[in-house]
Amino acid sequence: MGRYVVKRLLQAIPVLLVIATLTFFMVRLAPGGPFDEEKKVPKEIKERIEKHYGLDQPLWKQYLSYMGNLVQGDLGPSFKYAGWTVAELIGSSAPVSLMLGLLAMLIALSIGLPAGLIAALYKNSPVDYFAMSGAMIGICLPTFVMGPLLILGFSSGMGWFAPLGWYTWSDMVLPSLTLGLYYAAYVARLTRGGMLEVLSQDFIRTARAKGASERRVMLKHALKGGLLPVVAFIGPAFAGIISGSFIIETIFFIPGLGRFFVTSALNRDYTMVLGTVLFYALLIIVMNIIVDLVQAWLNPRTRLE
Amino acid sequence: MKPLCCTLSLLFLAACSRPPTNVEAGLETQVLHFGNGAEPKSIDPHVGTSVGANNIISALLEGLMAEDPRTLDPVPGVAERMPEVSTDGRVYTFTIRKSAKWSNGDPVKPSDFEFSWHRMLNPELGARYAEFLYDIKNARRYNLGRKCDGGLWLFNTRKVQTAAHAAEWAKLSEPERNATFASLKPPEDSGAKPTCPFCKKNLEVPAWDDWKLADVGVRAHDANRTLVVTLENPNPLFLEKLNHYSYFPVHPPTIDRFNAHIRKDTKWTHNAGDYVGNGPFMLRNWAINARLETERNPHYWDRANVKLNGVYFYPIDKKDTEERAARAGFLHSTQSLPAHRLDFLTRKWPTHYKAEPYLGVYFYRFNVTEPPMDDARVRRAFSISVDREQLVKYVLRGGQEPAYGLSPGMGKFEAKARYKFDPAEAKRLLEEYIAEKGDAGRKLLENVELKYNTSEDHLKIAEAIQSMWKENLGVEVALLNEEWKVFMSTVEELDYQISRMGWIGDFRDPITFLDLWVTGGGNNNTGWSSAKYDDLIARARREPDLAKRFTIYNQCEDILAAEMPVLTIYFYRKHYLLHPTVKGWHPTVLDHHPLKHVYLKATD
Amino acid sequence: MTAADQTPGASLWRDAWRRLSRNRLAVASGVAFILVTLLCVVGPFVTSYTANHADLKSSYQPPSTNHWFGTDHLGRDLFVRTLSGGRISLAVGILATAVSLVIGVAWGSIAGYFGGRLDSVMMRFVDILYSLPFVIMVILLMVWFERNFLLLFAAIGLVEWLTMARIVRGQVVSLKNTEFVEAARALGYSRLRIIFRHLLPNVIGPVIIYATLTVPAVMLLEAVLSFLGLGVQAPMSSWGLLINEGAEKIDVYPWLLAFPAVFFSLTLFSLNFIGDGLRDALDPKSSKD
Amino acid sequence: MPLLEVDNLKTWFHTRDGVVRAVDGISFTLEKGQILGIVGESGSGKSVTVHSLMGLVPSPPGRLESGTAQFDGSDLLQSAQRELRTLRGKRIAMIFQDPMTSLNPYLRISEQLIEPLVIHEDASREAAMPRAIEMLEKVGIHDAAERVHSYPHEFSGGMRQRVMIAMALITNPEILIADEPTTALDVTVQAQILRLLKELQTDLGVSVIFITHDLGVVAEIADNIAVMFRGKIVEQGSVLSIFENPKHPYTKGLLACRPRLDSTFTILPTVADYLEIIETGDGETELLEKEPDLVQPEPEKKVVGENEESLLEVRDLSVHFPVHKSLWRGASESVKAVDGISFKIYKGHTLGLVGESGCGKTTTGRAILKLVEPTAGEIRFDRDYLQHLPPEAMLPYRKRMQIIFQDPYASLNARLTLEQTITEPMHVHGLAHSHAERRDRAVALLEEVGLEAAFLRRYPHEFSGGQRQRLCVARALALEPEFIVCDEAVSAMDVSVQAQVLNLLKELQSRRGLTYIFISHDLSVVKFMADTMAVMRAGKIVEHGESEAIYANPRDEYTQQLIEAIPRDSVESIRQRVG
Repeated sequence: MGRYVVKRLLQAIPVLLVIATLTFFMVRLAPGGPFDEEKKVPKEIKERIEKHYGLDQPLWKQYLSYMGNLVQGDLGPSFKYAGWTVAELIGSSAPVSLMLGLLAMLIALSIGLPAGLIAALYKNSPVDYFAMSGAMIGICLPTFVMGPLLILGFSSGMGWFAPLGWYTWSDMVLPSLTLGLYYAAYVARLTRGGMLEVLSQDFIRTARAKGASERRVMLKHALKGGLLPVVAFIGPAFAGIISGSFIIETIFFIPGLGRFFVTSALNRDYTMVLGTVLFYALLIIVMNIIVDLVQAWLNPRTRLE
Repeated sequence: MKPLCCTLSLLFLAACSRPPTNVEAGLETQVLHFGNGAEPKSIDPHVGTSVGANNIISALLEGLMAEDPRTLDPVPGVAERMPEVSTDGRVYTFTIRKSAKWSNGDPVKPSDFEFSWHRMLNPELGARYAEFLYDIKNARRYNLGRKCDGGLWLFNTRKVQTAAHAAEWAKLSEPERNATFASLKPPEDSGAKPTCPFCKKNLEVPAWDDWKLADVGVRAHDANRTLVVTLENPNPLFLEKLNHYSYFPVHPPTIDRFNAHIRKDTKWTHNAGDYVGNGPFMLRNWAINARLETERNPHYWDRANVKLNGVYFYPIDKKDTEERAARAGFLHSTQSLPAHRLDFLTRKWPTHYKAEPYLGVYFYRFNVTEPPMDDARVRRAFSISVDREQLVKYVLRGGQEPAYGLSPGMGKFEAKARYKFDPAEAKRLLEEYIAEKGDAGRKLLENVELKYNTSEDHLKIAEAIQSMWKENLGVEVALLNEEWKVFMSTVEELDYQISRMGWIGDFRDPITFLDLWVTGGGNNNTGWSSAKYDDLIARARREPDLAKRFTIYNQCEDILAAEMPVLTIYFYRKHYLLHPTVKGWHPTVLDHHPLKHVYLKATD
Repeated sequence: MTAADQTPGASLWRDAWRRLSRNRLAVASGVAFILVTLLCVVGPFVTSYTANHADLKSSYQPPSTNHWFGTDHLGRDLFVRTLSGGRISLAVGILATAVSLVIGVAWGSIAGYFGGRLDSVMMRFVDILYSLPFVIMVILLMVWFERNFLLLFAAIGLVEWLTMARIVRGQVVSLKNTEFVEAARALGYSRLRIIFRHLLPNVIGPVIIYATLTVPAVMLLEAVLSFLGLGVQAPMSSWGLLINEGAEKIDVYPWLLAFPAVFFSLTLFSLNFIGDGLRDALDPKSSKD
Repeated sequence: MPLLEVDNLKTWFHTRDGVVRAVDGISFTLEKGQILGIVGESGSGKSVTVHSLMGLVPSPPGRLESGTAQFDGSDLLQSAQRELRTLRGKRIAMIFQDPMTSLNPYLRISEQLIEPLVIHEDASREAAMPRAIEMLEKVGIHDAAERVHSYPHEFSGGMRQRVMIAMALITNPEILIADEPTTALDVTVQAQILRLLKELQTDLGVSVIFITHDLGVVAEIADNIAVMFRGKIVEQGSVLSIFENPKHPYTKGLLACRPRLDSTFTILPTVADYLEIIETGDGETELLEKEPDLVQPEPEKKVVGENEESLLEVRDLSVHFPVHKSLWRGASESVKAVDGISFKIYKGHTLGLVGESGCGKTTTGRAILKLVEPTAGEIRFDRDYLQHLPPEAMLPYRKRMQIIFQDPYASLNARLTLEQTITEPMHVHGLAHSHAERRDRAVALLEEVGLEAAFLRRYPHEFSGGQRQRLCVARALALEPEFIVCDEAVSAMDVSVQAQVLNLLKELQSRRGLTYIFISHDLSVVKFMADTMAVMRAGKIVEHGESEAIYANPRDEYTQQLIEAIPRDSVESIRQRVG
């Protein structure tokens, strides 16, 4: 199994290099450079700043030097945050986003899974419609509406939580709830679909013929197969949370990674853009490998060649 | 079903054990929680550029002069007493306090200031705010100059001060001198070094120690703790400038240890132990994008009068989030407020809501090189057809003052209104223009574009003015929003007809507003130039007498009012929330609130 | 078989329509969606106010008899702005989905049918596109299409087609070695004719289902872009923009958020349920019960 | 006292398109220690009957209208789900048709095996395991101890069916219901399973209800038989009486239309020759007896002229599929589906390709038509060599060679009308000038295969399996081919429909002079159709020659084994067995 993971990671390297190359040149297409600021400075000074970061070199030379460092794992300095390297910034913010992602995914599963199971058990009954439309709320309210609503309700309203920050345990509740509700909807729909798919298989009929109760049929026989689509969704979704939680981070002032995905682009912080993109790409690849492993464990038929 | 119940119970538990808010705790801990706006790029005084950086640096370091918390007038800081000034107002002699100490116990010596100002001016560091030090003699030449064996070529002012080549230089005529300078600049992509036209040697950027003893007008005499500063021109407001953090000292041994003389990306400012400062507070911890904590500096000379135990700076860039935090008692003060909440806050939170005059002006630039804006009548028509009173009353709703001139009132200089809202006159001017230009003119007026950078506030103002132009001039101006960096490059390349701009003064000296429009000025970007205006600005810089300076400033304002390269709209007003328990915090036009005077006391 | 008559056969589409029309929830959603669309198209003509007419004196007015949905910060009538905003949001959603449909189906079917190395190269390209920085792409698109926002959202469609391509490819691969495709090859059909005659008609089902789910996804994306200030530009408005402006002023001027949010959520609700209904109707397996 | 007595059982399905009377009032009894065979074609309601007894009919559409099922003093049909559950898997066990999908792919065999013990006897895993292993050995799986922990997909079809049987009998139930247990298996494996079931039945004394559509299987195993047709039992009795003198016309038709090794029919009789079905009023049907006039034309002896050229000759044909094909290393090892076979077919003849699943017969058929790239060997069709032709060059041969597939549901594009399906190939080859002319040809083809012209505008899903296969034949004939590969063309059909299609194929051969390769795993069907025959095993031809000669005395040991495995359904063999 270890060999399989190593093989998949090796396969990922060319993909990462291509992504790095594409992004490297794409970022430079956007007008405006990392050091343009509202207060203009004499040309010579700006030239010196760019010289310091090697931006005065011809583009292909910059590309070669960047790739040279990248291969040795050096993501270069951040242009915007003087003195900080890209690795440090990602290193300090990634754990926060991972925690947020984990909590959100925990909430999504603990709401989505039961809702999906119940909806599948009582198919096309009022319970089914109630569970599904309830889950739908998560999808229809964008996060930047759900966030302020939850703050209005639980923070300024009931005063239970601080409206922002990421310093104490109670600060983590509202942001992960906002994110969690959105993903709970998808988990619920996928669980329902997955379970119905498995329940229509022949071996369910065999299980019933053996005298198994409905509960046993659902949990012992149907659950394992039914969860396959959910597992397939959780992997990439988790990576999506890490990189996509810019909105949550601005509304709740959380020092996460999502912020860098957007601000690095707006600041034309080339190395930061590349750093975040490569981090995201690596995360997606790792998550896909994990998903494949879990699916192989769940479904013995899929061999890991 | 089990996972669902345990999540809910977890939520409930976390909720009811709510700790006291920062403001409630502040009364005992005497720790101020300060909303500081966007995360500063750096807190190295010679590198940082944003307002956020200024707030932090002013807490960690202190310049020769400090400012009175109420009137912002200069008062002695690290200097023991007010400096002796020479009769011609060009030489200032400061004496450093014996008790002034760095946060690691080292005494503050005059040579620290000399070291710091040299670092600031060093061309290799490329500090953005080096121009603030150009008041000092030869500072500008040193900062922008290049040198060859024969002497120094000064790029920007097309002059050369060099003994060796003076003779050849004198022989050249004006066009020849310009050609020489043109040849000095290497072709863009060649990367080759410029060569001296006379001795054909490569022109080098003066290295760090080449110029230490050069003729930059600052001399330190550690023995008797004095610092002699010689100015380029006498400047009555120079003492006020000394309170800008570009003049603050850095701790030379730390700079040596981190080899940060000419490098901006060193780490000396990141950790508590390394950041050695001489201000009332010292760095305790910096979690980027989360919180910068400072604590009382035990070695500060005036530590007795410092009441706060620490200040926590929060880099919250979204205004709504910051405002919510203040109302929830998470922050003592915010950096700004979202415009749409001003009404609500004036009604519901009067004790917290602050709206104070702020040294800034909001204006639109005209691109005078492109018709129809090349015609002064059209510019004037566009300007006087904007009803600034209604805009301020209904759109901004923040008590801002309409701007009928460029510089806001500051210190002893008061702004005089030079034009007023006159839609009839505006219509007449436009008709006169169309009559003269005929169909071409009308066609030009049909596709006028106003470009601004993405923000809800700029959009609101632009939409309001757009509808005023439609009503008063019958001209439908298109609004085009551009992402920040794209906007800056379009403005720089004059790829616009009208574009938005705001400018906040760094000193209470109208020159910071007026010198923007000199020919070829870095921030001019209107294509407008007037020799008379340039000459006035140059004379103002050299004028020692304050009153005479102000008359020159008014003449400049008159030229601007006549030619109208810019459409001034309103003077800024600082809106923010301040918790009533914050004492010793006074409204100032530069929004400076020296934190050493601030303290927290329950309102009885 | 009963005596055969000349009437045309009950095609799968008619069966699907019959099954769909029995699904009460899907029908209700369909009606709601059409109602909202009609209201957006017709609505603005009903009142005298125009979307961009600013009346500074009456800014931030609550819903009243003359302003049914109240006014915004410039005193513009929110009823008209919500409906004209709706037009843009719907247009954006449908346009981007159309673009993603065309490219996704073409890309997926070619990759799926030809298989082998071509297939793995094409799908590897899709994987790479998935992880490119989306914000940078939007900025570039905004710079290149700065004038016309419709082109901008057609370009957004260029990003949305990735999942569609994957779905179509999966379907085509599974259909490729069914017997009726082999029969077609035996009958001498050319590859293109096989793709368009046999493969695509049988892939339409899942494609439609996914399309109905892409429209709301793109509308949500437009709203997020407005949050970043990169989406629809003034003076045009869209639900995303209106919700954005309203979201922060909930406690002060709640109606600014309420009306656009209701329309937005209603549309997303109905589209998602239509999508579900179509899935049950078109997917032969699930119609067995 | 019979073990199980079912009286007037009615189970109807209330679907959106009206009421389907799946089981319409049937009564039968099951004696202790007896095997009751329930025979009927698909849609006759045999499965629904046993599902109703076990309470497995999905309730929203299906509903028990009436009837009682006395078992050990209590009526199964009225007992609540909870009571029924204590019976299911404990006293009444069940095994199903398709071994591939009836076992849970996600759980190990061991867990599924011990489940009945865990549910009904509350046994712990450790206690139940030895009994599971013992049961596995009993059903003939050697080295059961190791294999018990593997997953279903690691077992062959036959092995899995054995596991199903072990799972059902582990709680030694009183009744075992077997719903078409051998239908999906190869004939040799089917024989082993039947023998196993027989032994276990006598050994454990369990009574069995055996459901199948194959009369041969029933003849081999059942004591009594009940024949079902459209939800009713048309005839019931001991196996000998039913086979010796069937009374009901449907039973007679059913017995007659099955091709058997010893039958000498040139045109198979069909159920329609014995039975006339009249639709009366509200869905009721009237069954009338018809006197079959089985006129049998002389079987014309096909003879090969001295120097007659063979239409198709294949020499050393092999097709290898690479396994673990990866980007860098190329194919490492490959599966040899077809491994060097040669044969000839003369114009107007039929070559039978026989063999069990996986022997390469289907791949051979596909390779000849270049639907699969042959790896080596020659294919000569009427003097032209096809093996190296690029796809475009195959176009003219596409007109002359056609194929008919096994699954009528998958071989027709559901989105096209019949007209489009049949006329488009003509359009591709430019056979007719105008659409009208193509339409007329289509009408003629439909009538030729026994379908009405009015069906042109209809869609495939509106037709039965038999009708769809006729459509496939019509489509194949659209290009007026000379040679058709019939790949298991009738395997998916009921016996009565099978007979009609076989007769149609034979009729078309004599009328149009077609040449067939008839691929099948059913030796009796091949005997009826083929002039010459080739038996294939693991990609090679083990025996080849005149079909009569091969059936008379098969030389190859594997062919003997195949023929031996065909269920004996002659009256003598039954009398011998039942005695």
